[in-house]
Amino acid sequence: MAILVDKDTRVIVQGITGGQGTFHSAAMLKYGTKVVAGTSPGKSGEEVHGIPVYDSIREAKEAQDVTASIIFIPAPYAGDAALEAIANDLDPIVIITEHVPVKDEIRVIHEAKMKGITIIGPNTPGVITPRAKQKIGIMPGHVFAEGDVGLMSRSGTLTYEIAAGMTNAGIGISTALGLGGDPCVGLTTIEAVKMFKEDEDTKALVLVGEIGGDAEERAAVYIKENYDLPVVGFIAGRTAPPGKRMGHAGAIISGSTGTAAAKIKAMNDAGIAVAEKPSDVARLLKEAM
Amino acid sequence: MAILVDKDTRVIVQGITGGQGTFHSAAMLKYGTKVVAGTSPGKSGEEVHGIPVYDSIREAKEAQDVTASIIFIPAPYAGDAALEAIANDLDPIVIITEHVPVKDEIRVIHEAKMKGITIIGPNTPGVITPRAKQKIGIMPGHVFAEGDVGLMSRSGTLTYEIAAGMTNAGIGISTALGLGGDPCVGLTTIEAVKMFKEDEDTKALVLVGEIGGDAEERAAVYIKENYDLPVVGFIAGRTAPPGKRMGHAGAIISGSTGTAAAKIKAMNDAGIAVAEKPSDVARLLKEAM
Amino acid sequence: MKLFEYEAKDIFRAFKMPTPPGGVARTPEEARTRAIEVGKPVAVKAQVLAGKRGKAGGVKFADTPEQAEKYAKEILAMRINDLPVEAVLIEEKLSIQQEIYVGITVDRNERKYIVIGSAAGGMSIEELAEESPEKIIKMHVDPDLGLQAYEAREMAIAMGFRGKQISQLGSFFLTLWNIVNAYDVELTEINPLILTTDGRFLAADARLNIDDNSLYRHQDFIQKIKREPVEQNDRERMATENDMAYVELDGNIACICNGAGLTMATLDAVSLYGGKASTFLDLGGGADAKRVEKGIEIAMMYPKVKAILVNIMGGITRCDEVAKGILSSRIDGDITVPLVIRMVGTNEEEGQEILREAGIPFLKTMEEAASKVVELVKEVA
Amino acid sequence: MKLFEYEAKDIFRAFKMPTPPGGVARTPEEARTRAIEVGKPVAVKAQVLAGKRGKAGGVKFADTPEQAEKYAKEILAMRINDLPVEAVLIEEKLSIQQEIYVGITVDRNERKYIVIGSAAGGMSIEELAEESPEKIIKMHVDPDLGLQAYEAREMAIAMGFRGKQISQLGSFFLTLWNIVNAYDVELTEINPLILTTDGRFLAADARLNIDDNSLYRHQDFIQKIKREPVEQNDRERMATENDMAYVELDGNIACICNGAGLTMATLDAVSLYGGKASTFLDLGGGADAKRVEKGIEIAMMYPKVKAILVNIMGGITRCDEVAKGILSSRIDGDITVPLVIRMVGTNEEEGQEILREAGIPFLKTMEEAASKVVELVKEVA
Repeated sequence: MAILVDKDTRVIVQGITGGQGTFHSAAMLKYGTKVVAGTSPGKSGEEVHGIPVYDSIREAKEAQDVTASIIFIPAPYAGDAALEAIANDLDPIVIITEHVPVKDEIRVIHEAKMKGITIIGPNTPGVITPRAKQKIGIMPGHVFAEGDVGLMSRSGTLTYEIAAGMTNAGIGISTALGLGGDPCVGLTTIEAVKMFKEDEDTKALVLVGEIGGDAEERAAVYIKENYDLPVVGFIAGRTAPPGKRMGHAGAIISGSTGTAAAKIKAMNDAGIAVAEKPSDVARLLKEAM
Repeated sequence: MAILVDKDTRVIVQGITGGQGTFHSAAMLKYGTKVVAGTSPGKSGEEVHGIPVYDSIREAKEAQDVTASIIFIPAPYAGDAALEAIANDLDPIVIITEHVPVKDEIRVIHEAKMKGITIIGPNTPGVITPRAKQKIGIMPGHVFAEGDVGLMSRSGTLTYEIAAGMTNAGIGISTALGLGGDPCVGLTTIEAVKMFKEDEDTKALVLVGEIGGDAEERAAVYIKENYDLPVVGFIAGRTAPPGKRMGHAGAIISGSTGTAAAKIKAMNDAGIAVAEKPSDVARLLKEAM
Repeated sequence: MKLFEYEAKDIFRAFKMPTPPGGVARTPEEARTRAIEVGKPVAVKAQVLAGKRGKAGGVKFADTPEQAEKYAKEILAMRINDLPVEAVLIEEKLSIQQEIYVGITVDRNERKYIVIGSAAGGMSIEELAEESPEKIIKMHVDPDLGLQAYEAREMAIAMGFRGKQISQLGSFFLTLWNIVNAYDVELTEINPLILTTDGRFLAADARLNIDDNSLYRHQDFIQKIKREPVEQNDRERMATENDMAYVELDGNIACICNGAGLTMATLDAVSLYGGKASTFLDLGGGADAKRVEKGIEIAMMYPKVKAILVNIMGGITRCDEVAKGILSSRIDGDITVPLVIRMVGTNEEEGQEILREAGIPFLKTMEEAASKVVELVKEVA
Repeated sequence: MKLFEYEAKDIFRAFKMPTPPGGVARTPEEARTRAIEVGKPVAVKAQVLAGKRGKAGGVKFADTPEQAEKYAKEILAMRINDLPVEAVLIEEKLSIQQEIYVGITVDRNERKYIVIGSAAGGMSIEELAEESPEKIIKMHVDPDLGLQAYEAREMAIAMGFRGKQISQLGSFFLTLWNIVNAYDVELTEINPLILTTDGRFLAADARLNIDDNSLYRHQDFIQKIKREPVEQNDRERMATENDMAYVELDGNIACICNGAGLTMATLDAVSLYGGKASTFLDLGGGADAKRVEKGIEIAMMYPKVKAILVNIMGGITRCDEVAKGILSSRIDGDITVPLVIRMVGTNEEEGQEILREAGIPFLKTMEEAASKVVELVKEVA
């Protein structure tokens, strides 16, 4: 089964005619994802890689059975795109876009929550379920082998790095999930752990974190009390100096919380083995399983 | 039973230390209403006619069992007061205040609706149930005799006029309800009819309307199809010239709808006897019952 | 509060909405200057807070600045719907491909703002609704979220637009919504919104009414436009200042009551007995003696008044205060026409006692009072 | 984008929030003039985008304009937290009854704005939270409704205020909320908000950070304040202009990677093998050849750099583009230090082929690459 994405997921690409939308629609199709429609206001009637383009999700839904959305819309309009997807009951909604204003994120996440819809991101590589050959995202699909380890991360390329390491070591993935690098994201680390806990196909977890916030600390406490299967962690930013902004807003150290040391300690306290290097994750998983 | 207000209703007066709040708190107490608390930010600890005053509804609810609210707060702050009452789950909430901006009304009515709370008004005299000796409002209680006719109106003093005529003719009232004179009000005419329909103690209805909008036309259609007991109507504004604004915003004739003629026709079509003068209402009721 | 077209367009432009090039002029000379600035044939449009301006001859097209000056002179001298023309708006005459209607107002049944659009603009929305209801597209605005860009585009799509025009037209709805929100607008319309032959969308007309109840939030704006919210005569202004609802009519009986519904019903009763009202005057709730006196003073200022009917149903309003107010009007000699009083409700006995002591008669029902005042007016005439 | 105290207070005043009388000065003479205008003892406060200004000696109290001028001269010559003092703010010295903390920021766990208040202000909220968590009052803001007046009063009540002070203090929260909303603020604090001995509440300090991702909505404001969003050196400015995340550190190895998490992990790996990074440079997603070249150019401008580690995990980013970028940097002679490349993922083979043809070596794992670059730097040294 895995989580969030499976064989029944039918995806609409919002912003399909843009460079990213076009490129990743092809990549998703190639991987096996059921991309059934795209939107681009004003371009109804066109096609992208054979995928029909519509002026609005409403119009697309009249013609196609779509269940989920992936958003490649520039930041100023990404919030509007997400609200359109929410209004049309798509679930999950994956927001690839980075630099979305936090006010817009708060609004979108709240509206989705009121309707029970899962938002993944913004600023996420998306979600992939190798066994179903379905990805809603921009990750290189070949890096993720089919298996029974759930992988979640706030970072994109670091996720590929770790997934690649796991694949090389012969460890496969049930679902890999980019939670998004922004301070405010829809699906939180702890919620993702809960989803994996309910998933019968997931026998272990890898939790990739980074400095900033306390999502990892909270998840560690939850795991300690509620999750019995093996968990391995990795935290990026051990050597980041306090107060320096490192790349995305998720990686700001503020006050005494959010340091790599605090996160690693919380994980260790929860019995989670924490890798020093990305390549150690596979080894620790093998030891734990 | 009547509707909206009964023996179990326990009222908080928002704005109890103002002139109107103080005056009508006394009148409500005298009539028999269970006024158990009042609010006036900064005046916690004071009393008005023996009613304890609190800084906020939250504070009042910690000390008193309150179920309903009446708002005597000036228009610029009335919306905020109503949102406070909604957040504290009071129901119904009677907004006496007139001149509330329509944007605030829309907001308040929407939030109440989401929580299933009834807003009466704004710009209403309130609601009175003579049998229970309970009123949440500013109407002169002695005008309303106990009985089994439901009375609803968009106008204040005209309601008293008609109630007085009924009382003089020996016809009593189950509940009388001022819906409010503004274009946007919480409880609508049609919703009030539905409430009366569910009330076993109400054997007939008086529907007092005025020019503007199409609330009476809609209610008439509903009554025709769903309500079997006698209904008598009255419409104010037969002689109002088109386009003139008569007192409150509810009384603007716009386009071809909302004229007295259109309303009277809709009522007649629904089998509702429409009185020419307020004093005719009692006679028509007697004929119909 | 209704705004003039040029005031509404100033707001439109501040929100970056495309409008035709041009400007307002208060004299024919200014009109000429504006036309020269535009540098093309222009429309000369009467600025007046009344509809059907076009039918009244208040819009003319000029090919030259001289012609613009001439038309401006003619239009500035006009009265439209009994209102003087204060200014003219000189704007580029557009080459029209299509006339579109867009607007936002309050839907009192749904208690929500409603966005309205039609590809068949140029006529009033009421006529359009009657003749071609299927051509009118409507959408309610979620009170929590406000109008979203995708909804604005859905409006344009439903109106039949395609391609780039979806976003172009959609942006007008979004901008209108932002204006509605910023200015507590209760009604705004652009009719026509013109699609020119060279493919531009421009707000060719503008109607914008601000919710009177919200004006306290917009004092900066009202001061900026340097005019009173409404054109009023002295009596109307006094009534507004005293927060009374006051409307002048063609008859000769002034009805002074408390509550809009009761006042309307009183006018109806007067009519029923063969009379005709001159004045709708709603004292509002809880009037004290001073307020009643002021109401009578305002009513007496209107020359058409031949009799006064005071009809009070005491609720918040107390009859003793009403009686005191009447009394001091009599003492001051304000009332020079026959006066009929009907007064019941809160503190009824105290009030009646005051009148009785002063020798002022009163009646108990509004029907008696209405029939009596009609009778007295006939005697006077 | 962090605002200076005086810029934040200009916004506060535009929203009618009470602040101490005074004004900004860029020279000692101006400071004297401001002090004369205030006409009372004043505070002379360094305007610098750094915390702990007081501890660094950046705030002084002057009894006379002459004293204010003298202190201004001293403070304007200071550097605080390695930043120059651009201006001083001269404000009336307040007679303090109580120091209060109020602020609004984003709660990333709840994904909502959170309002924070404490009657025990004057210290940093972090210290306060550690020492007296019970003295901190918090309230989340409903994303649909925004902060309401009654909630603002509830904050003041919960902070222990009574009587008229409930509404007085409450209005600061409401005003702050309106500012947060209008300017996409991600953090604002008034600390201290001072209750004076004569019973006035005044915003004595002001911190206001605008969400960088929202700056496109606030171009008018940014132009008005006539300064760049952040003080940056040339390299930082170039990185910002090219939308790259760039941070300078104390080491000597420049890490150029794609993705913040991977870049941080690369820094960590360098450290693990005994090296020290000089540069955090995240190219972002989908970098093309030109962008890679530009990243290398920026990295090379920093004198501390003794070696470059390019670590690319291709996702949106294609390895062939990265290879092309590296190649043209080599051809242009940009790279004058040892270069280690690790590059896998999308179009890996094409990219490696390009490097192979050009005779540029590359590695397959980031651990190999990190250990290699550390080795090379040691050789250089």
